[in-house]
Amino acid sequence: MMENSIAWILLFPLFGAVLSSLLGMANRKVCWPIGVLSALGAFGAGIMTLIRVIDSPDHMVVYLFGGWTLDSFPRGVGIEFRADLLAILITLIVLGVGLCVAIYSKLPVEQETPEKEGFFYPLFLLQITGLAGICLTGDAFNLYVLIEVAALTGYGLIAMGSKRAAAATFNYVILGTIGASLYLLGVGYLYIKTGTLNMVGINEFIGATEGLKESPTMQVAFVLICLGILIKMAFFPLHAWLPNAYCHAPTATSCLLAPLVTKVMIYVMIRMVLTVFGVDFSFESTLWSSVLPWLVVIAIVSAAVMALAQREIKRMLTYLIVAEVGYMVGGVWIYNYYGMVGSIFHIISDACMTLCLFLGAGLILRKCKTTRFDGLRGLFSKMPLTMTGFFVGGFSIIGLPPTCGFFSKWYLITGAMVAERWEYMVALLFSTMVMVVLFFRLIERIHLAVNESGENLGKGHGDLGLTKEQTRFSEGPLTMLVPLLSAAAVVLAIGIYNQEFVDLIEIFLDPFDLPGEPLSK
Amino acid sequence: MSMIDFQVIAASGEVSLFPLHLLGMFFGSLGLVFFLGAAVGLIRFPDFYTRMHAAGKGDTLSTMLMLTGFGLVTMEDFSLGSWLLFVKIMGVVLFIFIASPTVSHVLMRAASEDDEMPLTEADGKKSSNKGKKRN
Amino acid sequence: MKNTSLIPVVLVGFLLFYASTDFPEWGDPQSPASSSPVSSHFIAKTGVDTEVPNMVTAVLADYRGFDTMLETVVVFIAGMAVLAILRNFSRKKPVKRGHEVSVEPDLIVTNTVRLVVPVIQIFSFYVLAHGHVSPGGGFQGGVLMGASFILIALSWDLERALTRFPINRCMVVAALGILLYAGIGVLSMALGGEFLDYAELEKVLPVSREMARYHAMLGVEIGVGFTVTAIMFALYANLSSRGRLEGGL
Amino acid sequence: MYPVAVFLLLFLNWVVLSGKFDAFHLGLGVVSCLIVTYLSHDLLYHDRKKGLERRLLEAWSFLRYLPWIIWEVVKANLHVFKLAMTKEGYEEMSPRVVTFETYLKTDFAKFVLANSITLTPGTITMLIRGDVFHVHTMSQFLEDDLLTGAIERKVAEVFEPESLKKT
Amino acid sequence: MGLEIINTLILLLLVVAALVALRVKDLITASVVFGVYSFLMCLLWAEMGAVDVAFTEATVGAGISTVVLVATIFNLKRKSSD
Amino acid sequence: MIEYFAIVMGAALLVLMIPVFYRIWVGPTSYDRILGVNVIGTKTAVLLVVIGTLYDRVDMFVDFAIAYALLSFVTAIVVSRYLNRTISQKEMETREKKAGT
Repeated sequence: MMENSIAWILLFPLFGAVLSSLLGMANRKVCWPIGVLSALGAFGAGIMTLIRVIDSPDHMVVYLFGGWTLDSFPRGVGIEFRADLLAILITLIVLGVGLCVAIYSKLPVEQETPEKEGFFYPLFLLQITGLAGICLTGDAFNLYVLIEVAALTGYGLIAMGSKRAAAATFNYVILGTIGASLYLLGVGYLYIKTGTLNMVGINEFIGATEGLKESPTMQVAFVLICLGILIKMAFFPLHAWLPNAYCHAPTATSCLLAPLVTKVMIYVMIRMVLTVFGVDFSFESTLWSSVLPWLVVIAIVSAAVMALAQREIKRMLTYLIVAEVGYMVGGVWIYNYYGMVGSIFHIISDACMTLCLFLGAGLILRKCKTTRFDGLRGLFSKMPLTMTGFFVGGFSIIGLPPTCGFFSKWYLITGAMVAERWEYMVALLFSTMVMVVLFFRLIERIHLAVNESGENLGKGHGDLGLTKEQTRFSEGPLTMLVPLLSAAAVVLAIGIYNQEFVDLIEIFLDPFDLPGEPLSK
Repeated sequence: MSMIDFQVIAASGEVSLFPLHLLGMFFGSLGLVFFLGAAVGLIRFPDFYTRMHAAGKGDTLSTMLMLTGFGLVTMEDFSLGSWLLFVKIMGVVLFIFIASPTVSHVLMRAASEDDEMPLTEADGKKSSNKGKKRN
Repeated sequence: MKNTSLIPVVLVGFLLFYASTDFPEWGDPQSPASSSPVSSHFIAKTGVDTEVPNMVTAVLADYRGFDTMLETVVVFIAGMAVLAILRNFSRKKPVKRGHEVSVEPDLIVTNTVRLVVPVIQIFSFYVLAHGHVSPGGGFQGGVLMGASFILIALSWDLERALTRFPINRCMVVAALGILLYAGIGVLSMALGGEFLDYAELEKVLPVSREMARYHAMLGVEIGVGFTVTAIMFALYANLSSRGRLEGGL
Repeated sequence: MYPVAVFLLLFLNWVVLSGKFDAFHLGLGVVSCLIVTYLSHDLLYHDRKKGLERRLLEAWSFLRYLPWIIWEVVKANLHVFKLAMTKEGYEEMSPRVVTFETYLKTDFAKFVLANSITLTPGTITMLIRGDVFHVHTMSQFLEDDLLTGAIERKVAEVFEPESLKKT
Repeated sequence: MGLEIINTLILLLLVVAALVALRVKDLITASVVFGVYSFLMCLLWAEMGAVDVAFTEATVGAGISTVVLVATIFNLKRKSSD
Repeated sequence: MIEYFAIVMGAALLVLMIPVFYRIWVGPTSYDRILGVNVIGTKTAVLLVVIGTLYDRVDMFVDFAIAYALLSFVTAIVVSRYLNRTISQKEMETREKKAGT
């Protein structure tokens, strides 16, 4: 069990999915327990793997499927999973979010997609399988397959919602397929030039072969892979699929997909840049690295402005995701040690705080039947716990200490200063201002007696101008509230223990030759 | 592919099956000729129904002949494996023999039930004129 | 507006052409893809490692068996997703739409299908079982098998095909296929190897390590075939009738 | 009895396809044939009233029928070739639909008749409604040829000899 | 040498098939012509020696893809009848 | 010599496909196009055997040909069934109109 813990991370949800589809036909009630149990099992296996990774001398656990061991066979004959610190941290985030949402999903699924638990939970669990696999795999083609697993389950999960969700999914299908195909083409070109699909093998080959860096095929492969991933992560001009898909999706779906999919794709980008192509190739021998930081600035600013224009919580949050994607991509491409640390840390913290916000939005939707701003008046006195959780996420996105969002943003801004990328820093600060406006506008609606046009309806002393019925205490059900509050707790905990996380990330980044050394050295 | 080639082959020990190969090539070429007929018919004929005749029939026989020809050509010796291969190719022929008339019928039926496709002789003549103009 | 979509197409096309200026010659034995240790290993050692003559099958089902398992899962997901989106559980009797007039089964078509379907089915089994020695394998066999059921649905009607292969049995078979594949992997894990390390199965099979791989690959292919068959038919049944499983095309 | 016949036929099919005669592959073949027989034995030999001898006889006379139909296919192609390549043939063309009623009773005989008509020169079966065949013909003389019922008699000799005796 | 001739011809026809599939207005016909594309693709795979891929393309292209496309288009017709 | 024969056959088949493609290109009806597609479908089976002869592995390639021969009529059946259904829809509509007036 111990030495196979990496395989079990994927096998628990896989078997859970098959079992819940089999047993779900006989009795729909067993689906939810199976889903929670297998998510829990996967989380346990993930923790076990983390312990093994930290204990191992080079902070790396390699698992070779099919027993094609490295000493008796050349590298890349079989498929290998490489759990280094970054991979296992992101995997744990995926599994944790999966567990949270699995618990949370019981009531929303019963309500929004009645009688379809037998389809929802298999797809849900396979989504976790795919995302966790993307984080762990050490094989470029296997990564593609796992991206397909994650994407297809995503299409299914989103389209299960309303009719508009199905229409939005169609856009997602088209764009997602284009993205995946571009990635696959890039991998094909890589294979032509290097003769292996193993990530480490590709990196070694690039390092050992002369003239490969100037090869047009390699350059195009790099550009295609980046383009594919950028489409998949909804980078600004290519983000068109995301807002509609996520805000029309069923609650449980958007809670699972919104925190994870884009972040995992940014992880893939970091993996490609650092592990596969290597720092030299990615940042120095392509035109790409000088174009992208400017695109990032445009992305952050326009996504923030578009978020400002929304009048609905879920929709506003989707645009915030697009802006956050801009942060992280920028952090990678300013080519700086702090930027990279900030980017990785921001993946972790952004997953947690987006989870918080979406879980909160789901609860609001359940109680108020709407997530439009004007329907939220006086919500704090009605469901204080939910709102506390929601605003912990909100403050973290703004970047208030001691939430985790503050620290990741701190590293990003430090990176921008050290690398003298002032335009990126200005964009970051601008978008922070926008988020302050957004969330304080929400606070105004929810805590104070202000209506949509900004007019004060209350008579002072906490009176909101609402009837007793409207403000009566009525919290959400426990299965939904507990995940939300624990997510909020995690946001705070990561913020408080930020140095431990940064230490782990620094251990991971140590072998890579990035400019701007850590202060501790 | 001159006569010299033939003599070389005849001298190189493949003599035993040479007539069979020749027969196979004859069949193949014959199939090609019939396919030519079908292709020309497919272009020249005035309306869909007559084209269906050309395609349906020319296609069946030419495919059968060509496959039979290749079945004979690929016979290397009279071992069991060769025979089985030949029988397999004849199986392809058989299935095309069953499927091709079915396809003809099915398309004819679909077209005949469509109001926009003229059927009778008088209509056919009219449509043939139209068809000529269109092409 | 319609032609603006040409811009990215032309751009990507230009990129691809630019990339191809640096390609190795077609079939060049010195190219990295041909001379790398990985492909050399596949070419030289497949027979030694697995006793399978068809290298492609060995690479698919053994060396990169994990990929194939996930591809099977992808097929399963496709079926699940289509069912999840289309399947309609409302008790209400659906309204027959204007153009869904039942068409008499055509005599010629039904008789042709009678003749051909058993042959397709036996051919699909042949393709599945001989994946080791000739091209083919679970996926192709499964598609052929699924096509045979689709043919029945096309020539008579969907109900008749569904009495032969009900939709619930479809999903059970599909899930069993994945269970079989992953089960073989877990079994080899339980016997002391890694996941999908078929060689460990020698402890339960009365054969050598190499032949254990050979037989496990057959089992794995059967699993793939199960899933693909069931999902192909389920896809057709749901798509053609909007998830109502009656009437339809 | 019929399932056994189907099984044997399928197994013959398997042997031809497989071409391997070791125990492992033959065993796989037996298993596959059993499964296919279970799945779709009712598709073959739809009409289960006929006895085994009758079936054998049918098979034998069908074999004798094959050369004739193949010769007809060749003639059909020559006909198409003539129509396509020569001017006279093109002008000779006068497509029309002919209707006639058949005395064949079983579905399978009708099926063979329809496909034979499709394969013979210049005619394609368009529609079968009950006993009535609608046939599309290319020219006048072919139509006459069809209505004399030569093909029908040939098919009846194979599948329904008793219907010939009556008339 | 010989294979190159066949290769070139198949590629040319492939382009033609793709263009026809784009040019055709009717969805049904487009999906059927897409079948031709798949046939030629299968030939191309076979010609380049990728036999397993060719087989997959053969079974999927001839058996499944057109059927699924047509079944979907059949249900797209809904708007015109309601 | 067999190789030459196979190459000539393959090339000739592909060249003769051009008229069929012409028919698919101009139509004029969708039936014509489907007809052309079907012709190409059966010829693909032959071409696979031709390529098999060139590689000297007919035993392998004939499997594909069998698959094509077995499945070649699926397309025609599904399309004609679709057309039948939509035609009867048209008929129904005209009948309804007649009944209405």
